[in-house]
Amino acid sequence: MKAKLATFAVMLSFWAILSGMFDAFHLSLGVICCLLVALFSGEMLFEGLRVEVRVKQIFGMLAYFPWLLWAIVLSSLQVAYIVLHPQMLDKMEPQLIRFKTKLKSNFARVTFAQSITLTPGTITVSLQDDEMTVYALTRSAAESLPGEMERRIARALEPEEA
Amino acid sequence: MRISLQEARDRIPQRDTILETTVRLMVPFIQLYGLYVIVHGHYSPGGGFQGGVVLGASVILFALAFGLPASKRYLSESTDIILANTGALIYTGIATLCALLGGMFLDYSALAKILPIDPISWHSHGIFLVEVGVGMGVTTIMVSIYWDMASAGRLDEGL
Amino acid sequence: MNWLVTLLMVSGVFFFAIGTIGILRLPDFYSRLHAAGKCDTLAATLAVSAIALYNLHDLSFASILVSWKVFFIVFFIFMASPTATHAITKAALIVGVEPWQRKGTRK
Amino acid sequence: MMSQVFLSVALALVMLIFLTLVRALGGPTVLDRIVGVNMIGTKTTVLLLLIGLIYENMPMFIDIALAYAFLNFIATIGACKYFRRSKRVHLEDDLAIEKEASA
Repeated sequence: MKAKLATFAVMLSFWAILSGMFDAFHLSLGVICCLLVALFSGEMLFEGLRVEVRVKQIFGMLAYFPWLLWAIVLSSLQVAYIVLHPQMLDKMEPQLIRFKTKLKSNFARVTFAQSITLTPGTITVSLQDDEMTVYALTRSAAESLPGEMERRIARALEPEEA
Repeated sequence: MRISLQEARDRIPQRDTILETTVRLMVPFIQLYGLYVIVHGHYSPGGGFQGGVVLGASVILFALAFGLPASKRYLSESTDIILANTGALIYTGIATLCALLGGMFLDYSALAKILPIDPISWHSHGIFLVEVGVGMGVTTIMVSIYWDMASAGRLDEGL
Repeated sequence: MNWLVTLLMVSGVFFFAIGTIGILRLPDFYSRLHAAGKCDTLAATLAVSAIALYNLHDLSFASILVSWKVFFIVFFIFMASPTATHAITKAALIVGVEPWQRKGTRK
Repeated sequence: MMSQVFLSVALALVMLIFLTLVRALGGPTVLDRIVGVNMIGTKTTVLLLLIGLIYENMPMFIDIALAYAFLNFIATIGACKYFRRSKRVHLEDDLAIEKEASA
């Protein structure tokens, strides 16, 4: 029930952004549409978690986001260096690696997996419980995991266990 | 720890946690966007058909991530059929109602005889009602076409 | 302001170009995904935020809402792009696309 | 002045789309084609927004761009899911097998 109410609130703000029309007709239609979505997919945004936990996670993500953006800039520059290098094959040493992550919650693990995909030279292949398989483009990228990113995610998303 | 390709292949789990979590976060927003496209049909490009496609695609995305049986628990087969028929009924019902009230087929101004507001605004309201019907029909028919094609008509595990 | 928008947009196009050259030049499927996933995400983010910024040049309530809507595309690309990359990698691994190996190294 | 910038950026994007099309058409495996098509989709999303700026009709083109981004993602996931079932991803192999069968 609480999840449905929270979904309704989120959907209503999204509707305000989408619609941009605030006359009575469109506003009432918006409320009806948000109610429909909340009834049909109310449990989906919160996947059985308490609402407060999800809200805390969202704020943690906001704190983590600037660093991620910077990491993506670095990784794109690295890709640019490899791609534009005339002998690029010498720079590459592809390998698959596997390691265990210390993160506990599902959301934190998925955030970690997505961040790995977005940061230099690595792509997440699979995630099973706490085991991650990662495809790395270079040896140094493979050795840098889990590294600083995991600590940052742990601090942002799971502060009580850090 | 470095592993071989074969080992990585053996370790791919049945359920894809990354895909599932992302899809969970996306589906409500896609659904609301589909409803928005249906409702704002006469201000933006779109309308019943396009909004219905986006709505149907959200259920298809759910089915792709969680598997076909889960999507049938989310939107049951009987609900799907009922909604599809209601959508078609709304469309033809309004069109026939116009004809019965003395106008042409889909001539919305004839509806002013039921509820006396001026015929021009009945035009926009009539189009809106018809588009809701079209949207319902398109959504549910898209979902059921996906179910049939993904499982070769058996409606079991599917893709 | 116009200079900032131009700068963001040109850097967006630069990274789009890197991504394109990347998927044309790199030797195997998996490394092409690196170019596709990262560069496209960053490039789309830069270009779309430039558009959102430019949209604010006549400041009104409506244009702020439109900019938010544009930013929503950025959020969506940020969630969708890594997920798509992951799904493609997984599919490639299952159907058994062989990665490129340097001569002399063993798996 | 800004509209010239947008126009040249849009033209550059169109050129890049054609370059990406090389990979989407000629990629050795089906999955290469999916990557190519996905990248074309991202570029098209940005291109639609740029067209909106050039024609000064932003609210309309944002709706199209959003729908395009959604459907691009769903199409990629669906295609991956479909080709995971088929064990042959090299289209050339399929063509060779067909040729043998017909000969």
